[in-house]
Amino acid sequence: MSTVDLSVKVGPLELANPVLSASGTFGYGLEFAPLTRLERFGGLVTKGLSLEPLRGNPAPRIFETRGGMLNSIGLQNIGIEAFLSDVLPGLADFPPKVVVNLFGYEREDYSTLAARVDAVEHVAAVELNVSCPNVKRGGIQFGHDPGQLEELVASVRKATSKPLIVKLSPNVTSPVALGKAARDGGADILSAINTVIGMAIDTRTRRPRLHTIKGGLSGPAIRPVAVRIVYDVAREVGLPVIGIGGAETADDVLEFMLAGASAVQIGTALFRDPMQPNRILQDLEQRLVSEGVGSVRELIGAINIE
Amino acid sequence: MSTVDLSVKVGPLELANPVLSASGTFGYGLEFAPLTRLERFGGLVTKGLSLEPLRGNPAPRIFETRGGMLNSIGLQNIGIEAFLSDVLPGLADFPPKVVVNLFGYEREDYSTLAARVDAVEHVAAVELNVSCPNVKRGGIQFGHDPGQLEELVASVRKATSKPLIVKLSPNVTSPVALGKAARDGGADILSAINTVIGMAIDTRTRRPRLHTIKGGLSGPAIRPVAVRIVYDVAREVGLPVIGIGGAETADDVLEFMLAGASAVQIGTALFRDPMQPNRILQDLEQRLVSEGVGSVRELIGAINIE
Amino acid sequence: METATHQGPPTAGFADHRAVVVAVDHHPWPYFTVTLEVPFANGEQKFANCTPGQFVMTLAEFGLEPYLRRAFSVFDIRTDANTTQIEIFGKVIGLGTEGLARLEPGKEVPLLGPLGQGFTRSASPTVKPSALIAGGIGSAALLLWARALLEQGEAFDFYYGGYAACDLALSERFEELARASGGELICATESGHRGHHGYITEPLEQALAQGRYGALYTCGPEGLMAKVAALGSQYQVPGQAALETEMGCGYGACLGCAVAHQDGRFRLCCKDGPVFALDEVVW
Amino acid sequence: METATHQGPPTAGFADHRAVVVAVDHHPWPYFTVTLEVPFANGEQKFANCTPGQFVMTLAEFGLEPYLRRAFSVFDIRTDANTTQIEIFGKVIGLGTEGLARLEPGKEVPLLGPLGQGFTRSASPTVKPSALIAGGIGSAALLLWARALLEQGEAFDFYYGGYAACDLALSERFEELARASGGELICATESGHRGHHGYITEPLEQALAQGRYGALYTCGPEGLMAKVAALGSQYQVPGQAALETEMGCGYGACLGCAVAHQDGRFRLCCKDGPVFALDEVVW
Ligand SMILES: Cc1cc2nc3c(=O)[nH]c(=O)nc-3n(C[C@H](O)[C@H](O)[C@H](O)COP(=O)(O)OP(=O)(O)OC[C@H]3O[C@@H](n4cnc5c(N)ncnc54)[C@H](O)[C@@H]3O)c2cc1C
Ligand SMILES: Cc1cc2nc3c(=O)[nH]c(=O)nc-3n(C[C@H](O)[C@H](O)[C@H](O)COP(=O)(O)OP(=O)(O)OC[C@H]3O[C@@H](n4cnc5c(N)ncnc54)[C@H](O)[C@@H]3O)c2cc1C
Ligand SMILES: Cc1cc2nc3c(=O)[nH]c(=O)nc-3n(C[C@H](O)[C@H](O)[C@H](O)COP(=O)(O)O)c2cc1C
Ligand SMILES: Cc1cc2nc3c(=O)[nH]c(=O)nc-3n(C[C@H](O)[C@H](O)[C@H](O)COP(=O)(O)O)c2cc1C
Ligand code: FES
Ligand code: FES
Repeated sequence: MSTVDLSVKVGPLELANPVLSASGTFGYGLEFAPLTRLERFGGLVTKGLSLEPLRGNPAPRIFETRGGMLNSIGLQNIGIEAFLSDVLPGLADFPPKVVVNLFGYEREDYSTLAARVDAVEHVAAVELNVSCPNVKRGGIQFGHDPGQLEELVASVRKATSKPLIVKLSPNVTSPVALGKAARDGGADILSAINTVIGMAIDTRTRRPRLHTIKGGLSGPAIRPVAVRIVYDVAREVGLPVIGIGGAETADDVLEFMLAGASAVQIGTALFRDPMQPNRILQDLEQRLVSEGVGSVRELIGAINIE
Repeated sequence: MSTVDLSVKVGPLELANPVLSASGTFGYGLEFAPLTRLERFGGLVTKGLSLEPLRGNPAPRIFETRGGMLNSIGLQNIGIEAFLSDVLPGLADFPPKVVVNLFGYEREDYSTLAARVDAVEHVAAVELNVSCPNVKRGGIQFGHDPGQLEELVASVRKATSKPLIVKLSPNVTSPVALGKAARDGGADILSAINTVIGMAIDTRTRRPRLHTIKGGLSGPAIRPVAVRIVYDVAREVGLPVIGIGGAETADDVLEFMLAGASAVQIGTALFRDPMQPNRILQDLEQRLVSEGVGSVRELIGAINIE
Repeated sequence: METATHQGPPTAGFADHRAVVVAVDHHPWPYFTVTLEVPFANGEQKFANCTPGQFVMTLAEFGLEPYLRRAFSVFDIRTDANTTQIEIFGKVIGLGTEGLARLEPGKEVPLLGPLGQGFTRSASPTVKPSALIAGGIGSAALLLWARALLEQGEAFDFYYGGYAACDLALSERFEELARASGGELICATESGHRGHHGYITEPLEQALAQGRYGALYTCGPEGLMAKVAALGSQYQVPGQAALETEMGCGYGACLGCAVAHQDGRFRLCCKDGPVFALDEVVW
Repeated sequence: METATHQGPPTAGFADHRAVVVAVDHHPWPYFTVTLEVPFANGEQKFANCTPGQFVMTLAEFGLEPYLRRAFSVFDIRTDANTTQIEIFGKVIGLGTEGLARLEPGKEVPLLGPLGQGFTRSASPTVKPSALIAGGIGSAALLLWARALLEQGEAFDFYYGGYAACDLALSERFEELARASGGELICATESGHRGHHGYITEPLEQALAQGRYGALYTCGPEGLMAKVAALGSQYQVPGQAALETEMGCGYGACLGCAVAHQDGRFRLCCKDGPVFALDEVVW
């Protein structure tokens, strides 16, 4: 048995350990059951869910770049009702906390979605995707304008008493300003970052690599950007932060936590190796033991900048 | 002899080919003379120059990340006078056009610098660095605020009749808005992008990897971000664009050009291999021959998005 | 309202293995085969339920690039007392295939599979033979299916097209199976160095015009498969194609591998495919 | 007004070579040596002007990571009729050194050098011997200098410190040179498994207290070199240290390798160093 305490409290959200899956990179969770020890995760964040099912963007939807990938899935999803009736009961058998990632076109979509899950027992928290670069309308406008974001969060706040996470975009001049807006609207937790807008072209065909031309860059390539934003937001906003962006090892999880994150989501790294979170947890434990750190909570924001 | 025409006209700036060195990655140019066939370059962009010499930031100043590197050189440079008297005469022996990259703390610094080089024969163009993330004051504020940028560019425009390039920051919500401000101020050309603000932490020592904590991310990791910004700016601003960010092969140069760039600067890739620009030019020529493209100019903005 | 297509049961019985390279064979460049060995675990044969047309995700872990695993058809499969050998047939294109081609016996690689839905008999058995149509490396998806047809006593011709003669790598293996089934190998190269001078769909069309085939099974470049689909619809012969899309994960987690279907919906290439009916897909 | 320090003449005579690996020797892990061969070009010996303490930038090009070349001291150098052999001595730390340790004879690597400013005699010749102080892999910078001192008829003791006995890899080569010069090898390990139990600067300090040395030359972890510098200033013995910093380019183009000096200015480790006088550097 481990002598290290990996449990964290992320605002009102209590997790057995700080490692979660990132939205859109883990399906609805059950896809992974044959591949990984699901029960070890601190939490699972679902693929973005909308009121109605969405078919997503035409192919090609992904393209690998140096140290990362571009995607423009376009929020294909089964819709909130199918999720609640067909998927969530299966997830309820597993210990990890289930965070539902919600997406809408209008402000009311978000509050309707949040209200819908408010009374659902196995939903541990709500994460608002206000920063997806891959859909034509909705979503992103909220994530890029502090005034609109505050209003949006305030209306969702009224609709649910679940722990409320707002996911920040890196594609803005001041992520801190957006974080403050989310806080003022009533968010409990910030998560950062969503993908960075990018693009690639096939020079032989002269066509964009993605059908939508632009898409979201994820993976280790963006980790320095994510760590910077987590650092700024954690210091300046005053809400607990979940770090996301290119994390693939225990060392990366520690890096995000030292920068100020209370927990970390693993995304693209799951594609390279679905067992990665299990390995991360094992290495994390060993690392803390060897450094004589009793609780992973001691590391949150513990960067030494003297 | 090549049957392919590599020459490009970037607004008022005429270059023998579209490959330039990026500011800060090529010293003052002469450092490379023993290593690479300098004379092959379309142009050289100098290290950022200020009115007075600058000592730069304490070490550590660089750190390698996945597919790229963070730097916080802090604009160490010999100052404009030493450059003009000690370096430029040596560069004048080489065919590539010399672009001076200028940096200041106040608006007047920029216009004084621009006025100083206005009558200097071997300066082919001026590039304004308004987006360096690595100095505490100055520079960056101009690059993040359209109003300030327009005023700055207008005052520089009055000080020089040299082709005027404004280098855009990727760390803003709308690079296009900044590009338009630069255009309205009188810029002839936009270059994009400067480095993306990032950060990394040594989890053993818990100290930031850079003395300045945050620094600028460059290299192939950021190429998708750079291509996206070049694409947007080239389509929406109406000025010629020089692409910068992670370019390392002829294919990458073509990618930037298809996205709308009239020329491309090579930065971090020079560190991995100083002969890279020579190879790029060779491959570029071969590629155009094999595709039956007579002039590289045909490729500018030739992305096929139907 | 649209139903989710990626919500069905995951591909049954796949797992992530550590496989050991037992052989790397270099055919005329850029073609190669790699044989990977997966030990039985608890007496259980790991690819026992693998069907023709299924694939694996793998990666030579020399460094950190490429970042994502690549998909490869299970080209051949052999089982002995306590190991399963999976052979993949590759063509060097970029970093992923370059890495695999540089593997040496003894190295370990991750091997996720078997994944996806393979070929199934398109039509109720008829007296007519089938045509298998491979474009270059697309042949990798068809060997097991050719063998399965042979074992079921069904005759087939094997159409093998490519740009040059070297693109018809491993043609003997296909010729042997086709002959044994009572059919033959038909080749075409655009360069004219082997077989018909032109596209492989040209001799196919002649045979279809004569009403020779009861079913078409194809894998290759998209243009080739689209042409086969068009011919199938023109001559009213059903068939299937093994598709390739960019894949992020291979098991339904990323939703990156959408394939547009005639019903207006997307299917996932990795879970609902890679084999689809020719007339289902929007070509 | 401050003068630019990185504006002096570039390191003379360096170039970017394609070198061929002729040997990779594995010493107790994590130590290894790689011997690289650079053919003469136009009858010109390529590292003829290489001085002790200079370095090269190299990279095993297995893939795209790491992206930047790594700096390595020229550990040893041998010349025959038409080739120069450069030996580097490495310790596996991360991707860069892992790659080099995995090289095999016959592979090519880029080799930029010789770079930087090497050791020079610190003091006017005295009757006193010198002390060379190496911390672990820091010894890589000192072999050529030890040989140069020997050739100039100057005696020296070689202090070799590390955590464990394995960190004193290749100590025979240093012992031989020290003995030949009339000096000796002094070892220390923190684990106590070889030589003095503790820091190597402890026996050094005892000898300095007895006034034994006329000059100190060191390379190793920063803490070790700082201690040597402090002892040098305490006992008024001049000396030099070969520094390590993160390096982007190795030849003055990136300005990434700043070393703070006592005069308030920065010097470039790659061009003005890596060898600096002990009392110049801000430790
Ligand atoms: C279900 C499935 C089964 C597959 N089976 C096989 C197989 O059995 N054998 C095999 O060799 N490959 C197979 N592939 C393709 C394989 O997964 C890789 O995409 C392909 O080998 C290229 O990978 P790479 O890393 O070498 O090249 P990359 O670095 O990914 O690509 C390099 C360049 O080639 C282009 N490119 C990518 N893929 C292809 C392609 N398929 N054809 C032409 N150009 C391409 C890219 O646009 C890029 O410009 C299969 C793919 C799928 C989805
Ligand atoms: C002038 C000069 C000469 C050098 N000579 C030699 C030599 O002869 N032999 C040799 O083995 N190395 C030498 N080095 C160091 C070498 O350049 C590399 O930095 C080092 O080998 C680590 O590279 P890596 O890619 O293996 O590890 P990286 O992936 O770069 O580093 C992995 C981890 O180790 C840490 N790290 C980086 N460098 C060091 C270090 N030097 N010591 C401890 N931890 C480190 C990093 O912070 C990182 O966390 C020299 C450096 C300089 C500047
Ligand atoms: C294929 C893919 C699909 C994604 N879908 C969603 C989504 O539905 N909702 C969301 O908030 N973020 C989505 N993301 C963003 C990730 O949750 C994460 O913020 C981002 O990928 C950065 O983390 P990573 O580098 O670890 O992948 C998606 C990312 C990828 C790669
Ligand atoms: C070490 C280093 C120093 C740089 N110094 C400058 C500078 O002085 N002025 C400037 O405008 N940009 C500077 N840059 C930014 C580059 O010119 C370029 O915009 C950026 O690195 C992206 O291109 P790359 O990925 O090809 O390196 C510097 C970049 C690096 C890596
Ligand atoms: S490849 Fe990821 S869902 Fe199909
Ligand atoms: S490493 Fe010294 S300037 Fe680049």
